[in-house]
Amino acid sequence: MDTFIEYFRLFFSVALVSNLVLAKFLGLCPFIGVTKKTSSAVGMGFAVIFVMALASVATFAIYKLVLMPLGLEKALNIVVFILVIASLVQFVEMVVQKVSPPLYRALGIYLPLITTNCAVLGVTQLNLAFRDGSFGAGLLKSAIQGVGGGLGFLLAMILMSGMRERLDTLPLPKAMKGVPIAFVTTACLALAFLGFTGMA
Amino acid sequence: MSEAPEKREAAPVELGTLVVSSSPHLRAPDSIGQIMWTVVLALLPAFCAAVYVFGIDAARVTLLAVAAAVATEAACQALRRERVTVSDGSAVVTGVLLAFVLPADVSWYVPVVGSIVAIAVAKQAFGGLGCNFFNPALIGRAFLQFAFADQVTLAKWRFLPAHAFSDLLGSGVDAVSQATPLAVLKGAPGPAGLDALYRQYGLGDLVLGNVPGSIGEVSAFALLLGGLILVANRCINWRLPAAMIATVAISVLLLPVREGGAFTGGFVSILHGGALAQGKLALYHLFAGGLFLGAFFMATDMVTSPITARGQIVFGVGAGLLVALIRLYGGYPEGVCYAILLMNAARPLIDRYTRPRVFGTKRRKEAERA
Amino acid sequence: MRTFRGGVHPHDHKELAREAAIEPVPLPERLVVSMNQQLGAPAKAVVEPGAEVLRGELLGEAGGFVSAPVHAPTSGRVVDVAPHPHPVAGSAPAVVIEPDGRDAWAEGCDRDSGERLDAVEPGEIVARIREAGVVGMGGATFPTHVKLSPPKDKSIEVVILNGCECEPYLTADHRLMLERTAEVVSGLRLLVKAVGASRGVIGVEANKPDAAQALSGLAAEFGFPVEVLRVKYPQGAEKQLIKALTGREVPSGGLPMDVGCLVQNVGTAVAAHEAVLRARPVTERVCTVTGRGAARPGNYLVRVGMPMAHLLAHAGVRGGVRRLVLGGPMMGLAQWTADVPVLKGTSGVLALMDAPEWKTRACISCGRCVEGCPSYLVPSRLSILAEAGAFSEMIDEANALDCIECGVCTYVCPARRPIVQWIRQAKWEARIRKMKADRVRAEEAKRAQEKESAATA
Amino acid sequence: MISLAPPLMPVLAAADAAPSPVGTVALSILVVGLLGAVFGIILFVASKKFAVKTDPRVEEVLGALPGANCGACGLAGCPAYAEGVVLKGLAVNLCAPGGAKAAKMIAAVMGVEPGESERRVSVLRCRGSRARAKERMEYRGVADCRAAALVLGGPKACTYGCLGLGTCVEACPFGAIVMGADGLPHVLEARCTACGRCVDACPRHLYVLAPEKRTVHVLCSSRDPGRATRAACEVGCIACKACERACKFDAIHVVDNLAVIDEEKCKNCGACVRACPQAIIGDFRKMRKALAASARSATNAGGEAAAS
Repeated sequence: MDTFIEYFRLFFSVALVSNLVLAKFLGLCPFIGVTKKTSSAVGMGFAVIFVMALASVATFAIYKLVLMPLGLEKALNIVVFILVIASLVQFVEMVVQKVSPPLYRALGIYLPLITTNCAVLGVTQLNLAFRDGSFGAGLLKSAIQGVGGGLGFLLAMILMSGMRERLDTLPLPKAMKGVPIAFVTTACLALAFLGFTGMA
Repeated sequence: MSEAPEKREAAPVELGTLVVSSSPHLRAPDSIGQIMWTVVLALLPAFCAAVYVFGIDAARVTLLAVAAAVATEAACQALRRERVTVSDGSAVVTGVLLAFVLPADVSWYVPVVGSIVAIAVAKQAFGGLGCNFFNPALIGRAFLQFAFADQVTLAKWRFLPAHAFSDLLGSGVDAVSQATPLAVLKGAPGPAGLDALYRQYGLGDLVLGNVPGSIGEVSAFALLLGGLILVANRCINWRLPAAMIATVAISVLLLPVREGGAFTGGFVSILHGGALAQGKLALYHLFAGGLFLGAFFMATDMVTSPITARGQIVFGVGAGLLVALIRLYGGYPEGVCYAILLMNAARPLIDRYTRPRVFGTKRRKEAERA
Repeated sequence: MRTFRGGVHPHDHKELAREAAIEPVPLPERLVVSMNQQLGAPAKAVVEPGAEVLRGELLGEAGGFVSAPVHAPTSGRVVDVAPHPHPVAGSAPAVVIEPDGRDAWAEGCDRDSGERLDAVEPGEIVARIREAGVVGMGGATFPTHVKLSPPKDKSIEVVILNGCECEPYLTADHRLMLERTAEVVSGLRLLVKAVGASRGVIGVEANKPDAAQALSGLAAEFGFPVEVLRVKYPQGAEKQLIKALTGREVPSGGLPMDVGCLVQNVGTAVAAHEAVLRARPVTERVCTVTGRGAARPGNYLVRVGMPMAHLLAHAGVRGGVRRLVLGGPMMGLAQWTADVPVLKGTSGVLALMDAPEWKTRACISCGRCVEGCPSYLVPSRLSILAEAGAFSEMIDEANALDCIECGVCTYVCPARRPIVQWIRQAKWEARIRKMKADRVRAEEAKRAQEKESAATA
Repeated sequence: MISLAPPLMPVLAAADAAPSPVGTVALSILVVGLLGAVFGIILFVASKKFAVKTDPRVEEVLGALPGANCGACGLAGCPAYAEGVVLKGLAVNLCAPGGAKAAKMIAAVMGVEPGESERRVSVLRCRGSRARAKERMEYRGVADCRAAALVLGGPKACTYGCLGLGTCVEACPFGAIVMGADGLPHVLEARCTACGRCVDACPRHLYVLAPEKRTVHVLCSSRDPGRATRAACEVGCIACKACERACKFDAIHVVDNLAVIDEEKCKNCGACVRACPQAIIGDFRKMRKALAASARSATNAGGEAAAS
């Protein structure tokens, strides 16, 4: 029971309390870039969940099984992690292009952007907190953190896209049109997410 | 009817240039200004109660907030070279609501900064009234929570206890500082701590407002009165506050909390025969804190709440659930502000998925079945 | 009390003209009989200037199946056949008659033959209604014989007589039901017989208890119930009336006959009675002239083609009028001139002394339009899309085509947004878009054909 | 604990034996290289398995287009036209905004001849400014020509003329139409790309796309008889036929109460311009300067109006 609660808290925490976008301000590029339409925001969100979960597991395994035994964890973790994430994104891009061309068109240049999506790298770095435990537990926690972080990202994307579809129809002040108002909205959303502070 | 009417010359009609517009050629008497000023009127009972409880301080903070809100709105509209529409009362409503979620003894600049953020960032940046996603007053409040936490989240809140009622404005009466009911509950969330709490503030105190808290939230009775004024004048729909308040009650009734490593309260207590105490706790949660203020005056803000009846219920249930979650499990004693802001963010999506069925068509499910 | 969901009850101002008994208006110097009296194709004039005509004589023949003939409203001389200002179309061909003052009926018309209703066959009823040029007298002016001739696969079970008169100000139907009760019921019997319906119902709004009372006695003799409906606009809108009385919903884009219903205005019933049993084509109607600009508001029996200025003068309309509205205030058409003639569908004229400026503001999503929309649309969203110029989305995603343009949303809007006008624009844009798409498709087909022929050659 | 270390044991041992910076660097290079190779192989296999055929020329054509998505080509936006050119073999010179330059570039990509494309500009065939054309009603409602046209044909007494509510100004994706202080829109020819948006937007069909070198146009569209036109507007064609008489080339005729120029025969001589008593036949060579000046003042006036 307690382990279950611990996992749940981990998941809840990374998804809501320390939401990657709205509390840690990671991954703002796709957050601002791909939230103009809900359909592409959802697609992007799921792509990120997928990449984030895989990357979490893969990087944690490589970290624990290759880098740590070799004593290279300090020197190479970011380089190797980026390598892993970049390869994964390439892979996902190919799959999406084959399986769903409309989604591929909608995500456009943003799919490759997951490569440099600091949210993904951020989660893989957060996972290093589990390095001292057992490999199995750490891998599970990394996976949970990856999925949770991705879901939190997806939630933020969906909420934001709902608002941005309406933004297009508003009589905005000239200076606020486009990205500025998107950031103001993000700030307001981040304020709202403060409500989760201290939960779990 | 077939009798031949005789031919007759009628005096010609002299018509000037006529005004032509598309039908309908009538408009209902209600305007935006009328609605907003009705809201201000409905906030008056709570304001009176506030002055009663906190003395002249409450009026000071409220006036500051209103003045700053109106000035900011006028300045923004002047900068945008638009028609200045502060006379419609919407900035006044924002100012009053912002003051109502602040303690009575904050420094002068707190309501002023809050109002400026509320109007300039949360409202005018989006294009003014009707265009904002988030309730401006609540954004102001959340910003202040972030910026001036020491002033806004006090451990002890000042108020004039009931025995000082003889002196209305509080001069010569010593105000006392105490923790708010919800802050006490935060320390002991289960039903066990309830008895001690009841000794400190009874339900009657909560209803009348004889408790510490923020300016506008203390008197549940005055807020209910204001809510009834709004419902009677069709400024709000009763569904949303009803759904929100009911959801908080049910959630508090059923959700267990963790105390000392074990679950207690909620359905756990009810299963163990503590139904009565749990009921009392739920009731207490309704009247304590800003639930009534939020449910009647903030969640129902037309601009930031769903437009369809079904959407309003979804919004109310969601906000109620979030209030209960934050109060029971979160880091803050009160969650109304954040709960409503979070639902504000979901509003466009709620609107999209609760569109009514068009006359003469079938719902998708029915259409599939058919 | 029966009703539909949505709607609103504006202050109805019916007290201005409610008590005024129907009063004939003297003939004017000239009558301008428009050939465009109905929805569908305009009539084709069959007389030349100089011709002498008698009342009831044919002036224009129907321009197609969905059309209706037009008859001379009085005896006199045709002085002109030319385009003339038209209250709906802007301009339309019209036959101008100078009355000779005899007001003599043409031969065969206006015979009270004492022919019994039972003796007329259904087909004969429809034929006589068609020849008499009967159209929807409530204002829609849809040719009645078309409604009475459903395709073979559709059967009409209920005939609903619309005596709601839910538009504010108007009282013409109210007076008609009170003063010509027998003709209303007789007309309903004819309509029921014409389509072989099993039932007939009369729907009357609760603010006309005297009319309901007067009708119910006579209607009960023939087994027609008189249903008293809640006072709410648009209670008299076809689809909403059907919903209130039968619980059936006319499908989106469909017609009342799709749910076995036929709705006719009480005025149309009277016209049908006159046409079938008295051989009198439509040459006159009852029209309410009201509003603060009219010194003698009332319900006037007017000839089709009577210039509006003449009618207004008779009703005591003097200077200072700012708005002139044909029909009710919710769906009527504002006019820029009184130089337009009375049509078969002119149910009322409002002379309003005020012209408030409604300043449009941003939607505050109060939801009153959603609550009031009888078509269950989200007018707020439609208006926001229109402001952003997204007319295609209005049609494709927000069901603008289901709007009946009743005006409730615009009436209740506290932000004074011209929602209905935007929706009309969207519908118009949709028509243009369709025309363009059709043109492109035709061109593509042509190109493909050319290619093919080139290849074979 | 499972470990990938065994294959690397010798290296590991070497590293352990000599924990020098050089060893660490070598090890790092080895590890990154190996991982890179593994991922490279995976991606190679995936690229074979999930290969999608795309025509790179679509992107190239798209790059040559202006990206305004104006729809002048008759397709929904630039990407659709690019696909159309490459996959369906549409003509390469359909992009009006891109003009000859875009046509040339696309032709180069596709390896075909660019074809003829003459620069055209949009012309408003009405001079009924607020001061010159009467209004018959006080219109109140949506400030949009198309919406106003639906209310009994709009406020102007002339039912053929410009409504002056600026729907064309809104529609122009290139900012080439500005509303003048006189209540008439003006085309800034330098910016006009002849995309045709204004032609579609105007409910009165007052715009026509004409070759830039054509300088003589009939700037009225009223088909009302002369007397009615004169009653409604100071600058309407009254069908007097003075232009017909003045033309030496038989290039202008009054058809249906309106002068119409036969483009084949017209030599832009300007005889009709001088003959027209209503001054509705315009010579653009002379008018251009005045138009540009009026447009400039209009933009300024607009700014001031917004400021006040």
